[in-house]
Amino acid sequence: MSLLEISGLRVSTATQELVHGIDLTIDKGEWLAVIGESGSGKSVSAFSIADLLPRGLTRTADRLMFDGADLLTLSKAGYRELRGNRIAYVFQDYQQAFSPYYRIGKQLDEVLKAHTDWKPERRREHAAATLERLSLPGDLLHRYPFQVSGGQLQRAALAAAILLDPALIIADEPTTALDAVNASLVLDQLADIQKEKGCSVLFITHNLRLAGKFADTMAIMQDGCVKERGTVSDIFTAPKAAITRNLIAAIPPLRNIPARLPVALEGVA
Amino acid sequence: MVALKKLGEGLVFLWLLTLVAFAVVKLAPGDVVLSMLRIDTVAVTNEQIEALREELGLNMPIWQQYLAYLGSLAHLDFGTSAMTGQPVIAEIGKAFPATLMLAGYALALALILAAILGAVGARFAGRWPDRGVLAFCMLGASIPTFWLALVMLNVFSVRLGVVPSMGMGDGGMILPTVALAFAVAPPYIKILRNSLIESQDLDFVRASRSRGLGEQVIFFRHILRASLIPVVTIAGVSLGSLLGGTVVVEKIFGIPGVGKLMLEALTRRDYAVIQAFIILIGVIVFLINTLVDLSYRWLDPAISLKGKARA
Amino acid sequence: MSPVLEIRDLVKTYGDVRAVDGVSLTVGPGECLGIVGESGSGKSTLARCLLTLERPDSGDVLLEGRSLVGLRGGALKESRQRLQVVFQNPASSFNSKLTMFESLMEPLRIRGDVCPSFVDPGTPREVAVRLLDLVQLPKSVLDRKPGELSGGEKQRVAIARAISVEPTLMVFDEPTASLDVSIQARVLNLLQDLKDRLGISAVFISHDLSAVQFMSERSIVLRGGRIVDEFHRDELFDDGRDSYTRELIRLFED
Amino acid sequence: ACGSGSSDSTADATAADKTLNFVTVYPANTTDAHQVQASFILNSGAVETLVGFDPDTLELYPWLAESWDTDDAQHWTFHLREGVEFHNGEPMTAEKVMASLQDSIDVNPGVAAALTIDSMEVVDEHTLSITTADVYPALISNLVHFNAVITDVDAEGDLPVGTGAFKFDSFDIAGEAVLSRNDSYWDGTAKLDKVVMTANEDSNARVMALQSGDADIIYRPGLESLPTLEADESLTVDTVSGTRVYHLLYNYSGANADLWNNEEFRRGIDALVDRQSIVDTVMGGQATVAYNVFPGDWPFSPETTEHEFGVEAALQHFEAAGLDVADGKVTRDGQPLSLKMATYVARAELPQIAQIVQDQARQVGIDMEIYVAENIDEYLPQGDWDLVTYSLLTISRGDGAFFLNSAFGADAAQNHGRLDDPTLQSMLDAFNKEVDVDSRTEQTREIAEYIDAEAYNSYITVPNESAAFKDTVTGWKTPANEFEFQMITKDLDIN
Amino acid sequence: MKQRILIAIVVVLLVLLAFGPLIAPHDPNLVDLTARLQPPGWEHWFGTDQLGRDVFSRILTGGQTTVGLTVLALAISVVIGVPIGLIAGFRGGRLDWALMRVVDAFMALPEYIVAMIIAGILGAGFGNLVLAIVIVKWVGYARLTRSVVMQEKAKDYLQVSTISGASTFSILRRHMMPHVIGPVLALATLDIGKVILLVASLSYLGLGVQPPAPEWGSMLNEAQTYFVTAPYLMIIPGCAILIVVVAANWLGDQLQQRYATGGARKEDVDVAA
Ligand SMILES: Nc1ncnc2c1ncn2[C@@H]1O[C@H](COP(=O)(O)OP(=O)(O)OP(=O)(O)O)[C@@H](O)[C@H]1O
Ligand SMILES: Nc1ncnc2c1ncn2[C@@H]1O[C@H](COP(=O)(O)OP(=O)(O)OP(=O)(O)O)[C@@H](O)[C@H]1O
Ligand SMILES: [Mg+2]
Ligand SMILES: [Mg+2]
Repeated sequence: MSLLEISGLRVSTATQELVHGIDLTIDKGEWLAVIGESGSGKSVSAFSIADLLPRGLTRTADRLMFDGADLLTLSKAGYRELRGNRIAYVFQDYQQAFSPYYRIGKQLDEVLKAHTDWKPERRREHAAATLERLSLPGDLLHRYPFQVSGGQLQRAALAAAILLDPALIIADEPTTALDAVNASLVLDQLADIQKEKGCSVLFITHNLRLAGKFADTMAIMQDGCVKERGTVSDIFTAPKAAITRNLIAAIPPLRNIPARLPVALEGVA
Repeated sequence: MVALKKLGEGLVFLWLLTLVAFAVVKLAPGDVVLSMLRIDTVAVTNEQIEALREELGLNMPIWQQYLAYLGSLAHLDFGTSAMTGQPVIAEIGKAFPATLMLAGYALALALILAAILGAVGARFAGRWPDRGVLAFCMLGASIPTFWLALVMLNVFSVRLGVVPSMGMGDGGMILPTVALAFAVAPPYIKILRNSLIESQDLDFVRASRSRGLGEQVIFFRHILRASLIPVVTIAGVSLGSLLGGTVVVEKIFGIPGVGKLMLEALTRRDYAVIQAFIILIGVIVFLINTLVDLSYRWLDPAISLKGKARA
Repeated sequence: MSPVLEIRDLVKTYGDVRAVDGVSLTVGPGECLGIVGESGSGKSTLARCLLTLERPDSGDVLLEGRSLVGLRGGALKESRQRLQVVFQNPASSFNSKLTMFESLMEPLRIRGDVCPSFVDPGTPREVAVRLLDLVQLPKSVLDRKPGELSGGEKQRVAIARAISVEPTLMVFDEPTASLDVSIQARVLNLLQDLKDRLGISAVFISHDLSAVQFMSERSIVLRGGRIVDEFHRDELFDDGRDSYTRELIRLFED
Repeated sequence: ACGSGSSDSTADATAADKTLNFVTVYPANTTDAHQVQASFILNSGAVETLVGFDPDTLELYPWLAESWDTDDAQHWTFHLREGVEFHNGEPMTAEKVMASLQDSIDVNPGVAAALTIDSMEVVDEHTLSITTADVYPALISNLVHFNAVITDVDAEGDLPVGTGAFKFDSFDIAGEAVLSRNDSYWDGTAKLDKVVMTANEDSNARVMALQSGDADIIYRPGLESLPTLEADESLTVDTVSGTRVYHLLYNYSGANADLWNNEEFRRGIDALVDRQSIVDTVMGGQATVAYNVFPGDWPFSPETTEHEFGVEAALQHFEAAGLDVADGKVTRDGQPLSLKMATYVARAELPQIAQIVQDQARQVGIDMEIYVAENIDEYLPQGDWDLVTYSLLTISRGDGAFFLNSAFGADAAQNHGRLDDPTLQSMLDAFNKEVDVDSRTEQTREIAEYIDAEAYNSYITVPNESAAFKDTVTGWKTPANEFEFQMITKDLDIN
Repeated sequence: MKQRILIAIVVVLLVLLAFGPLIAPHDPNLVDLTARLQPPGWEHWFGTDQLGRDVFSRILTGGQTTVGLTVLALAISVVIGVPIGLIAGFRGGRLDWALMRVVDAFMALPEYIVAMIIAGILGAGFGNLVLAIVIVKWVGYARLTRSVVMQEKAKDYLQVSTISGASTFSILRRHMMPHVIGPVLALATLDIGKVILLVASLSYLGLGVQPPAPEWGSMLNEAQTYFVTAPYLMIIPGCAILIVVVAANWLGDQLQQRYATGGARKEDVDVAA
């Protein structure tokens, strides 16, 4: 049964269409990786799901259903209720994941306060427990964002996302700002949670290696269109679209190192 | 550690200030002697002028004068006003409340204006209310304060007679306050407006929105907080135009403040007063800047804690 | 053969942080040494020390047997000119107000050189075009400002700029970290080509084990400012690797 | 219920309380009457001097001193008025007067220089003997100085404790001074109950205060506002001729000393001064034309001889001075003349007068560069100027001594042109030793005539002094200058 | 469209400033005592002043003094401030610390007050006025330049240049100057307005340019006495100042928007101003 159903989604500015009617579905418990080069429209598509498009961008769609509810007709309050509670986001820039002026604990608390009527005591316990689940030290709650290392902060952002056990986590390039070592750590943890909670993940990246490692299914985007869609194993073994083949070839291997990496289209960078 | 460094910087600054105060006066032509001898009503000879100069120590070598000056400053002795024979401290102390009141009222009014107009500008960014706000800022930044004050005086006091022209009680402060606030407010309005607009697109504001926080929480806790930092920054800087403005406004409206005292001291070459004035202003500015610094620390914890975080 | 670069017991601290904590290594002629490590492990600090951009607290850096530490004035300038570097962030590697031509030709201009030996001589503009050729860029790039080029293109100009003066030693500090995988592949290929063709000695820094593995025969692993492991390309999967290296391998294995 | 002056019923008192609001020009900068820079305290009517100065006759009269005598103008005996009390009830004794004068001398170098007192001695309760450093007939006149007022220096508190018809209730130098009637005044009691006195240097502000009803009397309304005020039915503008003369000083020791030492040249410049125009325009008609040091009909005023005015007359003088005159332009060695004229803004009309003179000079080909000095008395001693518009009280405290000594003494501070004429100096020396009042008057006139004959300065105009007040005010007398008179007097009343 | 109108206004103003004395219908210094204080009319568009001089002509010629003085003072400030900022920002360390303390000391005293004290003590006059302005203004340029340099210094291309053997001087000239020029120009344009206001204020306090030279500030000062009877004497120079300052501020805003993003942080320009 599908959790999120998108069909014919278009995003445009006043002058130009950025996303040209894409279709995507995510089943409950599915981890979908959306791959594509920079500027292919991954982020704006993801933002349009929970009505978070920046000013000046508008979305239209034939169908936009989340867990049986029609998002196209949902009220502002409905969206507010949805965000952070049922659909959670993790963005790329960990530095900006939290307001620099308040301690992390305070900001997690704000989220809980917005969506529950729990007592402060319970909220505090829950926040601490969530951090622990991500193997983050408990004193993180009392620190300001800039007092925390990059990997930890990105995991704290993940904590903010999973606080209320959302049905869908949208992770928009959550690791590009991290080094390879920390990136893997964060994704490992996201994978653990997904397994444990059975939530769905919409994972946006342009790193095919990571997608292959963590996702069940993949969609490859280029120029505002989905070029290919399938299970991870299908795509790695039998890529159909040229863009897919290029991306796969570009990953340097650890063994049997070639003299050159295969690059499909010379002269374009 | 930080406090110690601040203290050190403060002392260096204070010393520089004494140097400036002393130098300004020594570089100046003329001295207080003519005024002390009342030459516009008493016939005196150049011989008498020289004698008084000698007596006042004005003919000592410059460095001796500076040391003597530093020495008396160390005892918090700012000297005696040659005009009145009163301790300078007392003179300034008497004039200070009026200036403080004027500056305080004007600043308060400017901040209220800034809060309202800044919010309006940001809320309607790009549309006509915003343009109106920007035009107001442009106008406010371009009108000579004293000119505005005189025009207002003419219109409201002389022609309409709705407010008194001078004096401090009974609404006498209305025109001076408004004139001064008009000059001081524009940078606040503009900065607040701009940073409100900019903050709305900050990533962490977006992140908060994605977590389903209410718009009010986002505005008051996250956007406003970020916008206050530049406002506080210019608070330190606009102090200058505020104090400068008070001098002019005090003169026009006959408000017996520090500015008026300084103007009088300037014409009478009452250098002890001018020196004390320089040091007073310097210290005020230093205090305000320290306050601004502290409020940064409160507004942006990163500033106070970053050092610690790294160490 | 004597090493091109030798670092002995290098220590650099910032306040309480020991960013580089007693590192010794050598780079032979024509060799490309890989350095892997996570963020904050001291890779860039090490690079800046050997580039003479930072004065180490102790230890020595020898370029072709001559110490770089403590050089000043003309001697420093002369030694520096035998080093070149390509940084991680292509956006900040160029002065946004200058054209690519001006930026590209700056090192040559300062040296007063007419032309590197590996391209045909000509006017500065012709030389610039030939250098761009080497990194597979069209000459139209020359008159543009950095803002009008993509990250990958800028990075390739940066590489052309670095090799133009035929340095004795090149330092690549995460040259592909901010690029897309497909562009990264292109840049890595290019570096590999140039290195082979010109026989330059190099230090290649990255947090991406697979990129280091691709570029370098021999690599070291840095952690907390110390070398925790050192291996030849073929020895990566050998037993007895340091536990941290094994952790890295796990992250990069498919 | 309202019989005699005393009113015990408070309700009655408030109803009958006569309060007058007076706005003068310069505020006091201290409450110390011996140090204050402006004459605010003297003007307030709270204090008095030993010798008074009559605004009508410009003659000295006995005030707190009933009489004085001296044989040699060096040893003086002052007989003090009896039955005078300070505001705090202390009797005014020779002891107190001596202490007061001593304080003035100690804290105020100007008073010390003006009085040149060598020693003082109490002879009896009401007799004080004073010895001056030298023969000094000008002592009497200088006792009128506003810093030489007699106060009780032993009195507590900051308020000046004098002997006047009013006493200070409160005195905020920055704000207002509130005075109330001194019921035990020696010269009868005042008509007003209360006076609120403030100062404002901005003439617009003063005028506005009067127009808005905040003030009952204002001193020195701005010239340009006089027509408006005069047109107002409910207001009176009172104008008297002042004792200040605007004039041109020449630099006898500067770069162009040769020109200025040439009498014909001076006469030429003098002929370029369009006095009548200046009076009509710059002075707004509120002034009289002056040709000599002491214009008017004071005892020592010389006979007025009008000076010729006009380009023609000027050119004749220039030619006589040995300069080349052709086509209505004057040149020296083929070069046009160029002079530097200093002026200053403290008296707003002076720069305008300078501009008018400049404009006239241009017509004869003389280029005058105007320099506006911030502090003219500091600028002039530097010597880098040719002529300057200047202003001084010439008839000060009933005597020409101040002006003549100040402006023509060889070493005098305000002899800015460093004029050194032995004839004039010996006349001045003789005058300074002359004790006899009539002879002094005679000599003053002679000196003035001599200065006029030599055209040493060019006297231009005597500005009027004026005050404006509501019609309800009576007993106001506009003083000829602000330095030498009480303005609030016992005769002042408001209905 | 609106942009174009504003540009046209600026151009007209510049033309009026440049050729004002030529356009002026009367001799601005010609005293005509028979035509004093005439209100604006056909013969004298802006009326005449207390000495019967033509106000229109004085406004036209006066602009050159006012704006010329301002531009001269700012040019000197730039020439002093920019090199100091360059060196302080680039060298860093103790030199920077010392220079910045000096700058702090200058900044600590509000510019209005410092200018008043200097002009008040030295006396009125063109030279002293320029000096007073330079003393309060150079600091802003030093600060701004320094902040631009500090920001650029963090970028890798400087390290590349250093390694390539570029001298400090050539780095400052070739790499830093292009970044500095824009923001400095923007600040200077904004300062034109501020300095004109400062000059006017000083003139109001009697510390301005000397008569009879027509200068807007001193015209205001002279007009003060006639404020009630001949308000146009005050209104007209006031409006002239207002228009020029608005134009300069607008131009400065434009330049600043253009350069602030590329160069210094926006607040820096605002703050330094
Ligand atoms: N607010 C906006 N206004 C106008 N155009 C926009 C806006 N946001 C994004 N775009 C444009 O829309 C296109 C898609 O942008 P998007 O951010 O979705 O790309 P992306 O696939 O997420 O790329 P990246 O990997 O760089 O994040 C781009 O061409 C971008 O320039
Ligand atoms: N200028 C500096 N001042 C203070 N500390 C510094 C400075 N430069 C680096 N450090 C510290 O030194 C350590 C090593 O930093 P370095 O930049 O060399 O790491 P790196 O391995 O290059 O990391 P990355 O992969 O993030 O570039 C870090 O802890 C860093 O915080
Ligand atoms: Mg994106
Ligand atoms: Mg690094």
